Amino acid sequence: MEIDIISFGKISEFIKNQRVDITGISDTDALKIYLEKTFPEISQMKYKLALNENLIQQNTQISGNDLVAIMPPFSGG
Amino acid sequence: MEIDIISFGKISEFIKNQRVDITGISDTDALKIYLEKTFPEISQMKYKLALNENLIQQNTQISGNDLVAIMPPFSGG
Amino acid sequence: MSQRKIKNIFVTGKIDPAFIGDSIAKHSSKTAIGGHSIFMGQVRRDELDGKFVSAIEFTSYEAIALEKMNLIREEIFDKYPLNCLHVHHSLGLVNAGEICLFVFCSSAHRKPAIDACAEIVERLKAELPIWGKEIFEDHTHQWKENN
Amino acid sequence: MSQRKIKNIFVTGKIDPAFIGDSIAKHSSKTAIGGHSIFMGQVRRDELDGKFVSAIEFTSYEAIALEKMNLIREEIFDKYPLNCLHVHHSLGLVNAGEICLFVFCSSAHRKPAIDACAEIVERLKAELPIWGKEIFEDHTHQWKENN
Repeated sequence: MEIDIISFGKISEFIKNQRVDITGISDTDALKIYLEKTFPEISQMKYKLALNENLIQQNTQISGNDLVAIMPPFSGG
Repeated sequence: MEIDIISFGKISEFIKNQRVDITGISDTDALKIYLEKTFPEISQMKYKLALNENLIQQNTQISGNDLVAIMPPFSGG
Repeated sequence: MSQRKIKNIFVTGKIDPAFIGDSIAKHSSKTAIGGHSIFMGQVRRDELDGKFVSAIEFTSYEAIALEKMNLIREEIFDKYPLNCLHVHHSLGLVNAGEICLFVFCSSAHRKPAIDACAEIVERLKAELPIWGKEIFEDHTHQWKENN
Repeated sequence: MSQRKIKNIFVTGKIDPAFIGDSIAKHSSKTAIGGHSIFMGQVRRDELDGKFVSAIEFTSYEAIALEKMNLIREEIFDKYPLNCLHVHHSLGLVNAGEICLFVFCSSAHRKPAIDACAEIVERLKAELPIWGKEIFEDHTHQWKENN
């Protein structure tokens, strides 16, 4: 199963937008473990995920072709 | 002893600026009694006095030619 | 923060929105500022028994008002780390829909500017000898009361 | 207060003080308004190890930011008796001294406008996916962090 990953802010400097194969991963909790292993920088920082343009507040199912955004703490204003 | 009286806001509609003889009155507490007797409308309302451009917070001596202002509650802004 | 020169806060008639825009623009050279808080009072077309307020006519005991505002300014500068503070209040006629009060606070971070601005508005309304006479469309009037 | 149309809060580059003045002027026809509260964020020329910030470059996950801002707007209108609420935030480069955020609340009496404006600024900074990249004069950068 493949999904699209996009990233923002500081995280966009080391995780480029890309399509990744996450066969065997079915929810956002599992995806976080995968991401922190693949991109060790984010395990050192606070980040949030969005799934298909919705902020993830709790563990959520992922389907093929979903769009996952990886976001550092917000700093607007 | 004469002093000058000026008034502001609603009070200026019934107390015109004038010079008054207050012989026998030596402080602002006594002046208030005189003013409320002379201008009964102000005894029904809240008002403040200023003496020579200073707001009166406590009983204060009055001298001849002093300037007393009679002011209703403030409503700026 | 003593010995600041006493500033005149009074302007005749309404405060023009373009003046406010210009006032904001002038702060672009003050690059230590991170947040601006502004309060503006606008004359309401209030209704009383079917009559509408067309304007407020402001008068003041100016000598006392300016001295008091100067004191408030010094106390606010002592209390909050502000970069700038500007206060303008109308005298004379200000029509419904026009601006009669403009308070403008600036600081490096947002909280002092926001808190100082709100506090100045409260103190100014309570402590400055200024009176508003609400003029109705039929030329009758009533005296404004602050809450 | 549902089904308000989703508004675009984003503008490219700085927010012009003249635009703010014009925005204020447009409210003169809204004669039920008695108080306006404005907050503006301005880019600071902060120093880090002898280098100075020359600009902040803002980016956003716009789809989420606009939807979230719409939700905040609805909650604020439910909580406070506001007549008007306008929010503008910059994207792209904003130089030191320029304005990058403009929040404008209006109500019949001062308190709701003041409280709503402060609350919107807090929520916007905490909840909208927007990021600021502080660009130094030597073209190095660091990512802005909100406190």
